[in-house]
Parts: sequence; C-alpha cells; structure tokens
Amino acid sequence: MTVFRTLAIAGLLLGYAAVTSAQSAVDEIAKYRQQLQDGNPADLWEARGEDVWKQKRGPKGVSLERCDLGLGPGVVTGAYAQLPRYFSDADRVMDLETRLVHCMVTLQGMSLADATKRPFGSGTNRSDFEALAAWITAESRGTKMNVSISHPKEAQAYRLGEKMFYFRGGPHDFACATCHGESGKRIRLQDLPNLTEKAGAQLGYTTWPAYRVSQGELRTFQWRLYDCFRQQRFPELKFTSEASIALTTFLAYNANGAAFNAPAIKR
Amino acid sequence: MNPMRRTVLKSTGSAGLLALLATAGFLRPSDVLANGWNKIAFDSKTMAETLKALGASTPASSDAIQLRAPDIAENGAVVPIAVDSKLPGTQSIAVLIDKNPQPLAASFELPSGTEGTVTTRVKMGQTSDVYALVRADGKFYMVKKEIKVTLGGCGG
Amino acid sequence: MTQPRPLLLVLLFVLGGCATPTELDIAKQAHEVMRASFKETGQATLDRLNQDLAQSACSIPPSTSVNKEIAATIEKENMASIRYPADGKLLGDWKSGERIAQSGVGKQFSDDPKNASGGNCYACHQMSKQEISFGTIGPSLLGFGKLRGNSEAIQRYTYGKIWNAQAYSACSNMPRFGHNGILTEAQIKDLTALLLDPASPVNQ
Amino acid sequence: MADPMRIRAVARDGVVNVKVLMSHEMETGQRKDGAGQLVPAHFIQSVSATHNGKVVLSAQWGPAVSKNPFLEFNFKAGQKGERISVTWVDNKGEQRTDEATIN
Repeated sequence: MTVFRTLAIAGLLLGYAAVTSAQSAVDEIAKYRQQLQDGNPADLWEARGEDVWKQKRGPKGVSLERCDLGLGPGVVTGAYAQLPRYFSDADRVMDLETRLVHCMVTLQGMSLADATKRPFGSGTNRSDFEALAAWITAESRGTKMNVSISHPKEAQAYRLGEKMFYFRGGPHDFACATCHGESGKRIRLQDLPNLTEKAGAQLGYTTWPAYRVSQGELRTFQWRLYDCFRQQRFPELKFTSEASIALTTFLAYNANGAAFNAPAIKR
Repeated sequence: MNPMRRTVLKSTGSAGLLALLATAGFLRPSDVLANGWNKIAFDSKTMAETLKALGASTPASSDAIQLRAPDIAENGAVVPIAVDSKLPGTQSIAVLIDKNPQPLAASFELPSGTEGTVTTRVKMGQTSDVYALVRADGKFYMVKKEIKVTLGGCGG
Repeated sequence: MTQPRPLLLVLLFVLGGCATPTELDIAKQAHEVMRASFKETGQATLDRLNQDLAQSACSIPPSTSVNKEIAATIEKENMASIRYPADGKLLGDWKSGERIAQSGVGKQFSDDPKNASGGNCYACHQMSKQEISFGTIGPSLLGFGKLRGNSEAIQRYTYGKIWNAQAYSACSNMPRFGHNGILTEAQIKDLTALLLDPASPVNQ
Repeated sequence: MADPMRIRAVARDGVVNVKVLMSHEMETGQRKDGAGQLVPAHFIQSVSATHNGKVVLSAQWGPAVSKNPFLEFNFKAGQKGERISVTWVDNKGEQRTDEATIN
C-alpha cells in the first residue's frame, strides 16, 4: 500500500510540475504571437491582390472588376463573409477561390487549366489566388460571418461537409474531428480550435487566410483544407473540388455571427 | 481597409543609396567591402570572431539595455526581437545568435535624433542565447537572453 | 486496408438506432463526392478512402459513443490483428524510440515511402520533462513505466496498444501503428522501451 | 522588380514611429530545393531610411533576417505630412526604394 501511495503522490507531483511548465510554455507562445501581430507580411499580399484584381488579363483582356462575388458585380467589401454561397449563373455552391476561377474563365476568357495552374505559391512562384484572397478577405475584416444554407444546394453542401468532417480514413484513421472535435486540446504547442462548437468554429474560420511564418507564405482556406488532408494521410485534395467546397460551407456556416478577422498571422 | 497600403507611394530605385549608407558606427573602413557590407563580421562563425570583427572584443554588461523577445519561439523561422537601449549616445545596435552558423544577424546604425530602439525578426536554427550588442559613446555593451525554439504543428 | 463493407455500414446505422435512410444516403453521397475530389499522389492512393469497420463506425462526433456491440466487435477484430514479435522480445532501444516519438513524417503524399515513418507521439502526448513542445490530444505518458513497472503483462499491453490501439479502446483517436503498417515491429519495440525503460526520459 | 514595401510612419509627440515590411525571400544559401539542389543565397544586405535628406536609420543584414522582413524604429523631429523614404539593396545588387507620408 505504501509503495502504491508513494507512487501515486509521485505521479501527482510529476503531473503538477508538468502542468505549471506547460502553462508557462503556453504563456510564452502567446507572447510570441502577440509580438508578431504588428507587422503582418500578409499586407504585401493584399497590395498585390488589389493589383491583380484590377489588372486587365486573359484572352479577353479584362480585369476582374466585374466579377460577382455574390453581392453584385465588382462588390468586394463584405463579400467573403457570405461565402460559400449558391450562384444561380453557375447553378452550384462556390467558395471564394472557385468563384474566382469561374470569373477568370467566364470574364477573362482563360481556360480552366490556365486559371487553376498555381493554386498555392512557393517562393518566387507566386499564386494569384493567394494575393486575391488576401485582398478580398481583408475587405471583409470586421464584417460578421453570415453564410446561408437556405438554398437546397447550400443545405446539401453543409450536410456533405459535416459527414466529411467526421470521416475517418487512411493509414492513420484520422478525420478532421480527430484534432478538431474536442475543446482545450493542442498538437505540440499549437491550440486546436474545436470546430464542432460555436466559439471554436468562429475562431478557426475567421482567422484564415493567414500568413504562415513557418512557410513565409500567405495561405488561403483551400490551402488549409489541402494541407490538413495531407497530414491526415489522405490522397491529394483537388483545388476547388466539391468536397473542399462542402467542407468550407460546413465550417463557414458554423462561424456565423463572428466578426471576420483575417488575413491573420500564424505559426 | 489598410492604412498602411494607402500611404505607400510607388517610386523607382534610388541611385544614391551608397552615399546614404556612408555612416560610421560598427564599421571600420578596413573591413568594409565595395558595397559597404561588413562581410568579415557576417561570415564569422563564432561569437568571439564576430565581436572581434565588429571591434567589440570585450563588451560590458548594462542594465540600460533591454532585449525583448519571447522565451519560446513557436517557429524558428520568425523570431521577433526588440532591443531598447537607454544608454546616452547610443550609436548602433546589433543582434547576434550564438548557435546560428553565422552569429551576426543584423546591425543598425542610429544617427543622433534616432531613438535607441529597433525591432526586427530573425531566423534561429535551434534554441540559443541571443545577444544585443550596443555601441554608445564609443563603448560596447552587451546583454543576452536564451530563446527556446520548439517543434510545432503536426510535425510532418 | 480492408475493402469497404456496405452491409456492415447498414448494420451499424440500424444498430445505432439513430440513422434514417436519408442519413445513410448522405454518408454514401459524401463518400462518392470525396472519391471524386481527391487524386492519387505518390503513395497516397484513392483506396485510402475505403473504410474498414472501425473507420466507418467511428466516423461520428467524439462526444457520441458507438454502439456497445459494434465497439466489442471492433475491439475483438483489432485484438486478433496484433502480431507480437516472433523472438518474444518486446523491448528495443529507447534512444531510437525517442527519435521515432519526435518524428512526424511518413505516409503523407509528400513523403518518400523509402524513408521510415515516425510515430509523432509528442504531437499528442506529454512524454518527458525536457520536451516542452507536446500535445494534449492523448493523455500524458510522463512516468509511464515508473508508475506501471516493467512486467511481462505491462510490456505486452504497451506493445499491443501501440500496434493497435483500437484493440483496447474502439474509436480511439490513436493511429493503429502496427496494424496499418505505419511503424515496423522494431520501431514499436523501440517505443515500448521508451515508455518502459527506467533509463528513458519518460521515466525520469 | 521586387514588390513595393509597406511603410507606415506615424508622428506622435514629436517622435515618428516607422514600421516597414519588405517583400523578399531572404534565402540563406543553406536550404535545398525539392530536387536536392542548394538554393543560392539571396538576401537584403543594406537598408537605409531618410527623412528630409538626412539618414535616420541604416542597417546591414545577413541571411538570418526572416523572410519578408519587418523593421521598426523611432526618430525625432518629423512632422505630419512630411515624407520618409526607405531603400534596400540585396546581395545580387537588386534594390528598391519606396516613400510614405508621415501621418
């Protein structure tokens, strides 16, 4: 009995020391993040994004300024807070990147292959989507998320997205929910938002796109899903695929009511 | 809406930069190459060599210098560092990272009228002591702080 | 990875008592949409989207518990899958185990399949006092061996749990490292040693 | 040509706070690309900020300054409406100058 009690006490003490050092580590990480807030390199992407939006491009030599992001042709302010949404001209639900591809093809006359050539940038091989998304989403900063699922196709996307969120697969049996289904969890020192709860869903969704300091790149929500699935050991998620739009609809709708707060800066 | 973007005025490259960079401080004429960059100091592989190249072999400690940085960096690629020197006549500030392949990360020359405060962001290959080296009234002072670099994310 | 078993899936929903036919339809549709939305890259083939019983039955919110009978079936099937080493030795080199616990690579479409996978234990578990960067998805394993000892039974449990966590706990979040070929027998021995060896940082 | 810098200069109580973001890869020369080849070093070496023709800050950087560098400093005697100019030069001789108005 004594041995067991001693062990138990030792265990408690170990646990206590661990909790305090873990807490100070978490506090220091918070300080680290705080020190980065002022001076987000996402600003550099925003400036380029505005240029790309206004540039005459593609075979038709027109800009994206007549692109309808859901609030009417050319209306950018507040548009991202209502995406994804159903677009009657395409008869489908689209997220921001999918809509931009649509506009590049229909307005600017690009081929689908040309338009989607570089979804994600790397160093000097830059992605127009990342620049455009940085600028367009910044124009929704402070706007309350207000995504609709009233159209049957929106409702359908939401329900499919929800199923995919809980879908376990691959050699590691991972689902989105494995890491994002419970509150107060971390991977290494990174807090994991619980995307199945209001607060977590809001925090998670409204802080993308983000400048990732680990990569020195601005990353969009399409990239967020793409890279989560890579680390889930799934096959490669296709850019603007139906699954990506469905999941985005599920996550964006769950963030409704929160003020949009991106582009952010993250590890 | 970003106030920063609105204030930027585009302009073309400047020709007179080297003239603008012709300031004193750490740089001794014999060390300086054609473009004004102190190659010897930046190529030095140890703290001792670097300090020697900067002409600061035995810097004193000082309570008037504050090195503001987190104890733990979430990512070594971007570690925010702020140096505050309250020493009168602060002329230059350098940031050195002991365990980097080349310790010298950056040096700043502060003409009179510029406050003794700079903020920058540096890369750290691993947990290391980080030093702020300050030259004030011709004398060198140095403070240090250990910054832990952690592994993060899913690790893949 | 086993082939999808639609019959079991149906059974699951019926036994679960919470499924309407439409919900099953949505699950099927979601699966079809996923098959069309992913592409095979490198070692990550599309058959990774085919679920075995544990995967399909556990594709539910963490707050929901799976039906008891299904949970028992999952645990039984997975227990039967555990392969203990032929040489009877369960403890490898804890130093190698520490490296495996730190490494998060392997099985991603971006990984070279020729390189060994890691266990990425620290992503979810606290394991040693010196590694402050640890996750909390799983319980702390600090002092694992110190608290439990190093008996044959504990060794078998530890090795078996790493080999196939769902043999002990249906729908566990932990990957089935041996069962799904993520880690080799030698690597799992090394991790078992990391957890149980009195000299390992876990037990300091 | 490199992207414009983002310069923010704000005067308060006679002190101008300057924040600059620069678009630059800051390659160390020690990183390998996907094909296993070393990516050549490419980084900003010199930075200079001027106000009314006077240098208010100059800096020398090595490759250990982070990608897309951020710089903040304060100088006295600047007024709202005046201009500040920042120039960088990298190790390949590329350079860029941008200006901003003090707010």
